[in-house]
Amino acid sequence: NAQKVRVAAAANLHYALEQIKKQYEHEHPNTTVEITYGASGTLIQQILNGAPFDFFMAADKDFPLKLQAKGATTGPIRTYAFGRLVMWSSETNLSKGLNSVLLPTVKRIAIANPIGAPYGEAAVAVLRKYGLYDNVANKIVWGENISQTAQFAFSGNAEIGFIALSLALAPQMKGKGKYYVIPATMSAPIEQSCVLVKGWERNGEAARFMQYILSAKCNAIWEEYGYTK
Amino acid sequence: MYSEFIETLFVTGKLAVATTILLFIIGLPVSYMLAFARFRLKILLEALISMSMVLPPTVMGYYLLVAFSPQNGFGKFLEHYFDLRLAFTFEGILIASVVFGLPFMIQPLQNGLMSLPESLREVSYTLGKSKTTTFFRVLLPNIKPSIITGIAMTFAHCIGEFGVVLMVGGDIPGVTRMASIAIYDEAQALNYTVANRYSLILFLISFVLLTIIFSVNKRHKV
Amino acid sequence: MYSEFIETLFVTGKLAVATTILLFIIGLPVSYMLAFARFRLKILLEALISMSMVLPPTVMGYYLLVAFSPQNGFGKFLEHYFDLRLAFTFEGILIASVVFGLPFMIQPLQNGLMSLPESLREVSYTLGKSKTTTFFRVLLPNIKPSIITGIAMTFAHCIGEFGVVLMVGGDIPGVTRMASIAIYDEAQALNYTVANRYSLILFLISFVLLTIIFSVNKRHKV
Amino acid sequence: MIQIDVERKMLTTDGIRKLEVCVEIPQYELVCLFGRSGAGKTTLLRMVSGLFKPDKGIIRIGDRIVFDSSRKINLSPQKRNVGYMFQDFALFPNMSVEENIRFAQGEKDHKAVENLLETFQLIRLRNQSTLKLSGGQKQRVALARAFARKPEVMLLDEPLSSVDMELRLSLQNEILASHQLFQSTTIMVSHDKDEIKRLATRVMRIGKEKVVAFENPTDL
Amino acid sequence: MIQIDVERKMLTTDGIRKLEVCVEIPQYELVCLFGRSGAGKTTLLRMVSGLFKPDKGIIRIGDRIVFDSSRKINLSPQKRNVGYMFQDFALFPNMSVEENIRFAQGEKDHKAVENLLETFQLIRLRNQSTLKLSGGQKQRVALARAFARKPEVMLLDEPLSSVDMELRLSLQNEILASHQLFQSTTIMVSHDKDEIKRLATRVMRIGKEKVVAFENPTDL
Ligand SMILES: Nc1ncnc2c1ncn2[C@@H]1O[C@H](COP(=O)(O)OP(=O)(O)OP(=O)(O)O)[C@@H](O)[C@H]1O
Ligand SMILES: Nc1ncnc2c1ncn2[C@@H]1O[C@H](COP(=O)(O)OP(=O)(O)OP(=O)(O)O)[C@@H](O)[C@H]1O
Ligand SMILES: [Mg+2]
Ligand SMILES: [Mg+2]
Repeated sequence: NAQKVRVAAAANLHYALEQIKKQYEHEHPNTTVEITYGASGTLIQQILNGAPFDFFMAADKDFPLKLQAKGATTGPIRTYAFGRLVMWSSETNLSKGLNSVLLPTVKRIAIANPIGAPYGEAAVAVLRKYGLYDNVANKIVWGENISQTAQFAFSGNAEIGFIALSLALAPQMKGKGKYYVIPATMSAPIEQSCVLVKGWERNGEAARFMQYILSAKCNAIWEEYGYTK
Repeated sequence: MYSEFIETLFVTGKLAVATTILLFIIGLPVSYMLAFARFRLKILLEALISMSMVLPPTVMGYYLLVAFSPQNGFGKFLEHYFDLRLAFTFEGILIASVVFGLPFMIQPLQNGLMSLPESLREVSYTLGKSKTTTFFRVLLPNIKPSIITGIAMTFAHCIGEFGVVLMVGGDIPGVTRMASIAIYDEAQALNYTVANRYSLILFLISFVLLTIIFSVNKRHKV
Repeated sequence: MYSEFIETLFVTGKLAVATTILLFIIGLPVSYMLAFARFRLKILLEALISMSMVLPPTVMGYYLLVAFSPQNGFGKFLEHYFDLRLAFTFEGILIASVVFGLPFMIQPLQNGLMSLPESLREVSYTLGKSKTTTFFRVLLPNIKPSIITGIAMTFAHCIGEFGVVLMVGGDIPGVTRMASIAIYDEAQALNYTVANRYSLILFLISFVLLTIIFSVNKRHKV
Repeated sequence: MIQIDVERKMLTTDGIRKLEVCVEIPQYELVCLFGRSGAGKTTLLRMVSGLFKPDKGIIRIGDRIVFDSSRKINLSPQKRNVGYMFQDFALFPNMSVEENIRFAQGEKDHKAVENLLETFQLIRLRNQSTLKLSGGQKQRVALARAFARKPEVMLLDEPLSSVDMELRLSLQNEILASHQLFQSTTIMVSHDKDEIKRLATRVMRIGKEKVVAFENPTDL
Repeated sequence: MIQIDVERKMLTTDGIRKLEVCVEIPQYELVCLFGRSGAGKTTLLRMVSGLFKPDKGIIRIGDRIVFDSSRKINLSPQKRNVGYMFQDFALFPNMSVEENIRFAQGEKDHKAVENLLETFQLIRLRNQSTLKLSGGQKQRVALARAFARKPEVMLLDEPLSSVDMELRLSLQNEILASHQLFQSTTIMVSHDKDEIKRLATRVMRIGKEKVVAFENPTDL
């Protein structure tokens, strides 16, 4: 008999997760995985108001924690992958690393809004840490989320964008520009966590899918799309 | 991939048609009242109807979601007495889109009714016709351009509506996922080739439908 | 915290007022043409004006962003000849919000003009008055309810507009950050106390402004 | 019988003044109403039909009180069984000539519609939009529509002002004939002495002196 | 001089027929136009004023050709220097009585406005909205407005149909006086034989036979 897993996932997991879904459904022919992508903030608001999701995959660790604090989860919060922060540009030479933000040709720098977007928070932190933030503060434009930040840079309106490595590797971005991965020593990888939503028990398949996500079977896919384990 | 998008088009069409019909039915008495009845606070009511445009759609959607939640008064009432949950159902987004489409239907209708010469109503009354008969046989047929505007605006707005429906509907494929949400998702994933193709399809279909709606106006113009 | 929000209110007000004024100026000739000129493809143009409502705002915003980009034709031209970049500037969101506000202004104006008796124009012409004089002194003063509707809808829509402005504006505090974006941010971060308070402020201010706009209608009603 | 005993303020060329009306019209009479432009003829018809509310007074149609300010009675126009032809016609622009007439009928009567179209020389124009009629044609449609209602009381506001002499005479006969056929008590506004003499069984005049005088038609 | 030699199709009570007009009106004449309801009187005035386009023909006002189908000339109403009082008045609802008259003036002339208000007995109503006037009052405003323009050609479509006898006589004198003062060539539609006899220097008649006859006013 057919089973269904309903997943609420952060928008930037799109590529990797579609791949995993395909692989999982192939291995479990009786199960369909239904994934709703959205901003983590939107997704939790929905979960807290009874949205029919079994499993929540966030782009950071904060949102699952918030969900847990409200008592809407069961079981532990698990980290499924680490994301890396990169600088991306279509034309600017990024060979100077982080200091590229000071180049005179750079008129606009796109960063995700630190309220709610972990990559934005990380970008601001690293710029502050190396004393660059105040120099470039008036060049920053804020994206609603990491996708929009990428769109700012991708459309060429911002010379540099701080985005996730996973986006820099997305088929659309690939080859359209260059990226510089901020070393783990400068900016710690971003922990991306998931958690089962209360009420999933009605649908035992969800726990199995979570185990699958965390298992080694997915490692190759995660890495292909720019995540580390 | 495509078949999924076709599915969203069906849901979108269903929502847009249902919303437009419901709003037309609701809009008739409300616009009549706003056009002809005299009561204090009428202006406030008029302003209130437009207020749904003022706040960000997702935030409005959130408020609606809270109202629908079985943990709160209204939602509890529905769950208890009707075993009904509105959030994340087609009925839920239908209600949301009706509420947020109000100004698009009511404003044009009210406007049309107000600009009719008073003597049309008066003469119909002296011919012994009730207010209802007068409304349907005399007033409405004479504000056809306003009706068309109301229907076109409501319909177009409903197709493009996005924030409220996304929040209240939860983007469930085949149930509450709209074409506009699917396009948004693809754009968010930077899948521009797909997003553009979807946009084009939605654009063309809407364009044809709106052209048909507007051409009704033209054909019947006096 | 609050002072920042007050700042967004100023930017919002500036944008809404500027958009409404510009759209009124643009809307006059366009609605006149749509109401009275006869040309093929008029219906298509009418439908086209409403099309900005059909696609998701952020997607429309993205298309505008691509058009503004210094890497593409139009944006390159602006950058090269005028050293002008529209993305992430107030001018940019003003253009965006004018483009996406078109149907809200033009539809009511066109409607109002079309429902005027033809003899008003005719008699003015026989009195030797030009089309322009006739338009400003005879036609416009007689469609006051439609003008009010157009202004109120445009204004309200602009305050709540969100997706397009967020995309084109880049959410820069004091320049392109709107009140609706600030509220959205707080809601996304689950800061509901703050989001509710901001919503209330925006709601109340808008409500007062819209009530004033509508009461002009009432006072001048014949 | 129509009993009218009302007053209402109006703005006239002599400033604001009170229109005072105190008359009794026996049943089946055809009363011609005349008076200066702006004297209050239309105002009077509107009060009888229920479209204007008198400031105070009483109006009785037959044995029904349709308006009484002291008892706060004010029947709606629908309940007064009054046919009223407006001075400015007020035709329904969405309906053809025939539909305008048909709409006025209480119960459908195909034969009566045909007769009216015939009488008022509108046969060929039956499907024409009322927006595309000449002034006199509009006036005839308005008149035919008022007759289609077959009311107890008929109020006609300058029904023949825009038609040529020949047609005017024939329509005068028509009004007389209909009046005799339906036996409605009729008040008709007219400025034409000959017309008044031909049609009126009584004459009513709204003078500057704010009173209403009854005169014998032949005395005019 | 006005030379009219045009034709235009219209729907009448006798079905679709062609209105053929071929007349020449010498300067400064006051021509009264009459004919059955729906004969085409208003249509003719609208063609002269430029609001209707004839199917073919030529219209000349003074020494200017204002319409010529063969040469594709069709001057706009603004360029024809014609004053036209509409049968249904078409007052501007957004303007008061005085503003309606003032709007019609080419150059502002305060004195002339006062005179017109006086002549047409509108002094007390000067600030009244035109929506709140009686039928006859509206007609007077429309007439005063047409005079305010002081045109070369004056077209009056039943200008006195809704006023009482006394006022009608005094306004007839006024039309005569204005005609002599401004020396505009005037075409006036009227159904009233006495009026035509009093005012007309010539008479024009649109008959069923589709031709236009000139008759001596006294022959009527
Ligand atoms: N809708 C209205 N609101 C206010 N005042 C009005 C309105 N209609 C008419 N009046 C005023 O009331 C007075 C009486 O008007 P009424 O229409 O009854 O005159 P009347 O006798 O029918 O004149 P006429 O022969 O010109 O039609 C007029 O002086 C006019 O200025
Ligand atoms: N706007 C219009 N469109 C089409 N046909 C019209 C229009 N106005 C009038 N007609 C038709 O043209 C014919 C001539 O109308 P016109 O108004 O010229 O008559 P008229 O001589 O002025 O009559 P009246 O004395 O009744 O005003 C009428 O039979 C009428 O049916
Ligand atoms: Mg009257
Ligand atoms: Mg006529």
